[in-house]
Amino acid sequence: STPEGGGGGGGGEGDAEGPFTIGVSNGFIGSEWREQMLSALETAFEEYEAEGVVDELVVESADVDINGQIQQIRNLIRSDVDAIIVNPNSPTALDQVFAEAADQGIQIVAIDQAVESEDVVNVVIDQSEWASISAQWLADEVGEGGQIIAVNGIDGHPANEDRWSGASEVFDAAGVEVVANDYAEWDQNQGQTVTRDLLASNPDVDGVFVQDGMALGAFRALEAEGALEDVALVGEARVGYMREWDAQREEGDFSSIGVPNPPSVSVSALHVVVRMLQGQEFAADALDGNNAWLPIPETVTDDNFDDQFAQVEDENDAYAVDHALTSEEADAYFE
Amino acid sequence: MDSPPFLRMSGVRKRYGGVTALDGADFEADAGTVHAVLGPNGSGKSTLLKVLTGVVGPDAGEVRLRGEPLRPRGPRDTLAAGVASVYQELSLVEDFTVLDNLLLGVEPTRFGLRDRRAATARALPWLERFAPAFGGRVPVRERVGDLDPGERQVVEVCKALVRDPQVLVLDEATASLRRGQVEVLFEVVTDLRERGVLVLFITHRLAEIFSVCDRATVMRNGTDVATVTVADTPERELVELMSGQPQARSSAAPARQAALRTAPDTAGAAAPAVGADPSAPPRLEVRELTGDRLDGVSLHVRAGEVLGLGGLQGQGQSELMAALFGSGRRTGGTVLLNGAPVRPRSPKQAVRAGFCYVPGNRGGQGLALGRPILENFALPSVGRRAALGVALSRRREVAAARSVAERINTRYGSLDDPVSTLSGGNQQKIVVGKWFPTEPSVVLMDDPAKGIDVGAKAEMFEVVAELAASGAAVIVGSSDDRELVEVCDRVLVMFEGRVVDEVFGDRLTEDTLIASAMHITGADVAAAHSGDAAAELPEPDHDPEARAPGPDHGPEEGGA
Amino acid sequence: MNLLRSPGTADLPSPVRSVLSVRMPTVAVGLLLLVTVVASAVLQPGFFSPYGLSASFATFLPLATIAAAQTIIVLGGGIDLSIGTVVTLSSAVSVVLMQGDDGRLPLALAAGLATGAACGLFNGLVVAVLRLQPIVATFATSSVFGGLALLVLPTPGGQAAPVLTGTYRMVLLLYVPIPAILLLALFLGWRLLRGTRFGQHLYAVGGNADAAYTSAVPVSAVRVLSYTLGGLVAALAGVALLADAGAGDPTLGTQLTLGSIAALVIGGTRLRGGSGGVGGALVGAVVLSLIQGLVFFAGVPTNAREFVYGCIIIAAIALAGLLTNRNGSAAGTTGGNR
Amino acid sequence: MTTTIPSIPLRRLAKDPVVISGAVTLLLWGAASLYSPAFATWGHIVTTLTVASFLGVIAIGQTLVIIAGGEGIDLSVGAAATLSAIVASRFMNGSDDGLFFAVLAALASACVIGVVNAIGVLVFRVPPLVMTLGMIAVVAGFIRLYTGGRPEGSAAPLLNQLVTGDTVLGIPGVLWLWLGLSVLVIWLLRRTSYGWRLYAVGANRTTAYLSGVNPSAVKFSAYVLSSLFAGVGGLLLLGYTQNVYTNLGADYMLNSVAAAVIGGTALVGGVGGYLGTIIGAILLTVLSALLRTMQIGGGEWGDAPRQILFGLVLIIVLTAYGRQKRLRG
Ligand SMILES: Nc1ncnc2c1ncn2[C@@H]1O[C@H](COP(=O)(O)OP(=O)(O)OP(=O)(O)O)[C@@H](O)[C@H]1O
Ligand SMILES: Nc1ncnc2c1ncn2[C@@H]1O[C@H](COP(=O)(O)OP(=O)(O)OP(=O)(O)O)[C@@H](O)[C@H]1O
Ligand SMILES: [Mg+2]
Ligand SMILES: [Mg+2]
Repeated sequence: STPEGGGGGGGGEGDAEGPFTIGVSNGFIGSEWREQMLSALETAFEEYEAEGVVDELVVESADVDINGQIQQIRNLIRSDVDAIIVNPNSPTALDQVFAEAADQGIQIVAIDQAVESEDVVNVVIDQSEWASISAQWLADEVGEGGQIIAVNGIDGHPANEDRWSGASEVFDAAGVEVVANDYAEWDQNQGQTVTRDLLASNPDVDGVFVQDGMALGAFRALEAEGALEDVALVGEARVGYMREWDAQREEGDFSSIGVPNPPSVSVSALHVVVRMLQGQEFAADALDGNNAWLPIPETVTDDNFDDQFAQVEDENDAYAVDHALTSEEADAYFE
Repeated sequence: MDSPPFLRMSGVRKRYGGVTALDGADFEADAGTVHAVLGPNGSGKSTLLKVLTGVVGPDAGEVRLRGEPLRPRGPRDTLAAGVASVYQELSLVEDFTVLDNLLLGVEPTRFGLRDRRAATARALPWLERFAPAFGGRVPVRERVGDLDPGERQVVEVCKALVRDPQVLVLDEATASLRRGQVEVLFEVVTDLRERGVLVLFITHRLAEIFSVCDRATVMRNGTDVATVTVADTPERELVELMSGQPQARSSAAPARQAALRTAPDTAGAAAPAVGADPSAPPRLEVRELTGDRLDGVSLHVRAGEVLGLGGLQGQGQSELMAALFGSGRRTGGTVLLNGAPVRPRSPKQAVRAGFCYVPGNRGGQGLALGRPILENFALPSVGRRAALGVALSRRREVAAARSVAERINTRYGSLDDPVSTLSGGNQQKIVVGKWFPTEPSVVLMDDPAKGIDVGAKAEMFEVVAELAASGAAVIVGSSDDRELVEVCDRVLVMFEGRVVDEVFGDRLTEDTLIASAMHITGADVAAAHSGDAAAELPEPDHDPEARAPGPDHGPEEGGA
Repeated sequence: MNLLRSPGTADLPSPVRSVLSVRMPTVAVGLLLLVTVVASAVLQPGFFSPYGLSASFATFLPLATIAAAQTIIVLGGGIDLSIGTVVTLSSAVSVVLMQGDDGRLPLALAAGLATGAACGLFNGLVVAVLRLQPIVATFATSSVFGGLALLVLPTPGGQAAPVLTGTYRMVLLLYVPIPAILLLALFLGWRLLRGTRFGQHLYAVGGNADAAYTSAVPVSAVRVLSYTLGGLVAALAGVALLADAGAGDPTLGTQLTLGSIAALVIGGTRLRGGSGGVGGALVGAVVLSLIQGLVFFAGVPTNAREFVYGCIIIAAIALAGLLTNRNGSAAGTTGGNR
Repeated sequence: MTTTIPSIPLRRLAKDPVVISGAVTLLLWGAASLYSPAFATWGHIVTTLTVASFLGVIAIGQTLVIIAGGEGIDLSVGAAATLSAIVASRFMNGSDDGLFFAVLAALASACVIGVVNAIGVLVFRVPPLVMTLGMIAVVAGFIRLYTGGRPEGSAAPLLNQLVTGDTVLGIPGVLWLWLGLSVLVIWLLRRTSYGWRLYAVGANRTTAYLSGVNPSAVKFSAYVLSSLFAGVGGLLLLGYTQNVYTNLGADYMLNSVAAAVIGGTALVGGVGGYLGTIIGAILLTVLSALLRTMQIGGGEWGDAPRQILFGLVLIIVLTAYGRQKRLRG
């Protein structure tokens, strides 16, 4: 037999009144993006708490592997949470524990990284589309027949695969040649080294495609080679990079792009999951499979740079340009 | 008559890098004999027998056993051919019980699982046979790491015997055995001989050869120089064969002994410190020292005097030195150096105070084997020559090492070679010589000549004499009474952590020392060994009862 | 041929004696287990409920299994930094062949286990035949196996067979989860192995390889076999992870290496080899998992959890060390040249 | 070397780890230059060495700890580097004013890690591998507490200038610094009483103890120096990346061990030296740069071929000499 409910069971489905307990499982803490994700969530949670809708936010956040995240989620299940917001370490390998949670009547929302489990609603941006925006910009910059190098995240990582497939499609369609592609594990330092090595062996490239978290490293590598003006660089919507961008704009002919990957998906997810707990049904067209797509926020471009930069100038370097659904926008996902 | 010899090794060669360990050695031995292999340190004895047991792969040469060629790829093959060995370096697993060690590699199994009952049945008879060597115990389930060195050596022997060998190799198997243990071993060896087993026996103790061996092969410089029948060969001839030189006199430190013999009899007053000024105050004085295995030791040594520590092995001699040097436990008592109390809590402090210590275990405690000769020489005194205590000048270090090396006649290739490339005797000289630059006022030496050949021993003792001559008080412990007689001015006999006798002057002979040591253990044993010598022994000069450690010695921790 | 036999009574073990000779590491790890279980029962809601037990053991098993694998290798005097990637690679091979189909399960499992054993064999050959220092050699092979895992399973995916995941979550007799039975089976399997000649030789090689060699123990073969067995058991951990996770992922298991080492040290196995046991490592893994849960359930603030966890682990290991190492060698006088 | 060395036999030279890994490094570099001529350019050589210098500096302490023996190893060097960079960046906060104090605070915080490691290893007898592994969790946890997960501040311009800017002869300051530290460390190991004692303790702790050396003090200093140099490495990394993140030093944990071992320092202790480690650090850097340049990874097979080749080449390099003794003599 498979254990059902048991002593440590979840809130149960009939309990649509609240206040609800929300669990959070975050399996990676090496990045500031994740911290921003969590702190934004905490702020939003306090508002709901003030309204009496929710009562407790139980956060599990540590550097763990898949096995560790399975344990995190089991801990949350046993803490009697009503819903779990998870930033998953794998799109597939948490399926079983999600099923366990669903068996206990717990609502689950995945953010940042979509998962396949049918017990989960993914509240995410489309990573493939996200990457294709900057890829398109780069393709336009270098033109047909242009040569670029790519600095990606971790090979085999789902987000990396989604993004790179989106970007590759754009490059293929635009006739841009990817002369070298390598992985720098979303680590700025490695990004700098990888870019430098790839540039050395491909001195004639026209552009650099780089995923977020490493753009500043790529920037420094280009800067060291004195190639900032000749080589187009995909940037990122983070304050550290934007400061450099800003400085370069004043000096001369530098152009870049930053597509925000908002850490506040967590907040959007909170809006969604609270409504799910309150028993609201998704609107007919809100779900694509089990994905509730979030809009990709306004891209930072040369044209709107000053505006965008002014809003975040006072944040620290690691701050990512952010965006979350408002309550009203969230309501639109439901009937 | 023309049947091939039971064991024949011919033209065996082995080189280690630049060192030639074996240079075309030949060797023959018959079943049912006890065959000694003799030779100075580094002459290739161990290597030759390791070739036989398959532990060392020879560069050239052939081994035939029962006329059949033996080409082992390792000890597994030779064991199958009936060759078992006790190696010079112990080959026991410390975490295993005695039983597990005895059957290691030959465990009996039943249904694929180890069969403990069969194992016990196989090992027990041997352990029982050797029970006297374990002080009457049969330590089947004791952890080998908990046994003392002599007992471990006996376990080694049992381990070889459990394998029912046709050829038994004993490489210095007696070096760390007590007298009683050696006797048990020799009884077994005699039994084995009668059963047609060939026993190959390496030792540096000539007396043992005469008591148990039939034949002897002498090696020098990696080759065999002669094979003789022991009964027909006087000791002196054996020594000549080994050293390659005609022997003027029996052996070492003749100068000191001569001095001793001609010294006027001081009529039993204070100890006649020959090398020292008898009226001088003692350099080192120990009062009522207690600690591990030490039960109230008092003694004094003058500058220039060589004091021996005799008695059976393991009666606290090593512990006494360790306690003085700050590396052993010391729970009570006083130590005065030049009249002032000292209490080093670590060797570092002891060295500062003017002590130095030559441990008994050269490789394990005396040398950093992988490091260059130069660094080994320099280690205790390296800070003294350094500018600001830190910066070294290579030239100064080399000069210091050279001057010591010359003084004690050490032979080496380059000071930058690892010390492990030296022969045992030369290694031992470094263990002693490295202390010279610290100008020690007290020299503690624990069995400084263990495993050292006759020639190196003589040189070693000259070094001891020289240290004393330069004004140090020297304390020497040794398991070999002959050594003590040759090198010491005065010998204290220890038993169960106390000094029970003091021997000097004309009484300082091997016989007296043996008798004195035995007297304590039991008159019957003593009588068997030294006739009526026991009867003439003086009363021990300390009453053991009065030496019991009183509660006034608080349990203080010293050392590490 | 025991002509020299003399009569006498054997000094055979009595039950009393074997109880008294329980080793200190066993006491230490037993104590830790007791403390963590009691604390968990107090602090964790429903720790002893059927779901609580099944969830706990499902979490313990993968780490415990890989700790067992690492212990086999460490006992023989080696160490395997690639063991996490062996888990990854073998589970990747399994899941790719499984394709969520029960019928293919036997084949897929066999292939997964064979992969683990092959990786172990490769490690063993590198360490025993090429005689490279294990710590660096397996650092290098971990890169190789990780690369191979990426080739086999370039992106996360692949379903585990439903039978596998279903069985893994089953609870017998209301309170006995299948993973607990597997844990017990693992321990019994170890005891069986320990009883064989190989089991004995493993300890001898780890304790004193030279002594083992001169005693006619096939040292290189034992080393190779210890790595191969370690690889095989690591593959079992891969299967357990797959059963627990339900699907494959090319990073499944990579972080388990360091946890496995911590678990076996807590369990009283000496990193130098030759002393310890798989039983202790299993308990060590359970203790590690429990502590992780405890830090959460004790209400330690999120940001402080990792710090507290790290401190507790070090304290636990220091405790184990104090109880075990102290009665052994005193610093200055023994040990030395190895 | 002041005395003349008697002509060292070629055979011995051919077995010297430093010589072998040096030769392999040159070989790899040659291969890389053939494949992509840019590799041979001065600028690229300098930047490659710059990248190697971080590993090289962090591996200084690793080398000392391994030489000191007793299964010595320090896996917490990455954590120490990260902590140092995070502390420094917070105190510098992008300006040169607080530079001195920031450096001091950073190095002091790194040293604390070394002290704790040493206490664990020497007093509580925790195996070094596990102790320093546990320290990673503790330090990471501490960083999280200290920064709330978001480290603040950025590198002082002066520091950045030191690492990336040309100073003398077109060579960035960081390389001069590495050179200086190398000379210092090699001198420390070869020509100071401390160095000789360190080797003696590593080769045979008991002998050293009975020769009047305090092995615990020597080992203690090795762990503290290890963290200190890791801290220096962290500062240099900070100068390179200019801002910090919590995984900054993670990569250096095992690579620093590999660099030392490739350079001939043996994990049994008492053997090796820093010259080998320098070459090991350069070799590892050149190897990954080569594989990257040749686009062994990154093609349709993704990163897999690069990882596989990296491991295999490492095994081959180690096989050339980094082997343990035979069982059979
Ligand atoms: N593993 C080795 N590596 C290098 N040299 C060795 C090795 N083993 C032996 N030698 C050298 O070979 C020579 C012969 O050594 P061996 O051990 O056979 O001497 P021995 O006659 O047994 O001496 P002892 O009486 O001191 O035991 C010595 O010079 C020794 O230094
Ligand atoms: N699966 C398990 N569940 C609970 N306790 C266990 C388990 N496995 C082992 N233990 C306990 O852990 C401790 C250590 O076991 P281990 O196998 O290391 O024994 P051991 O000391 O190796 O014995 P031996 O040396 O005879 O092989 C023992 O107290 C054992 O009872
Ligand atoms: Mg010998
Ligand atoms: Mg066991």
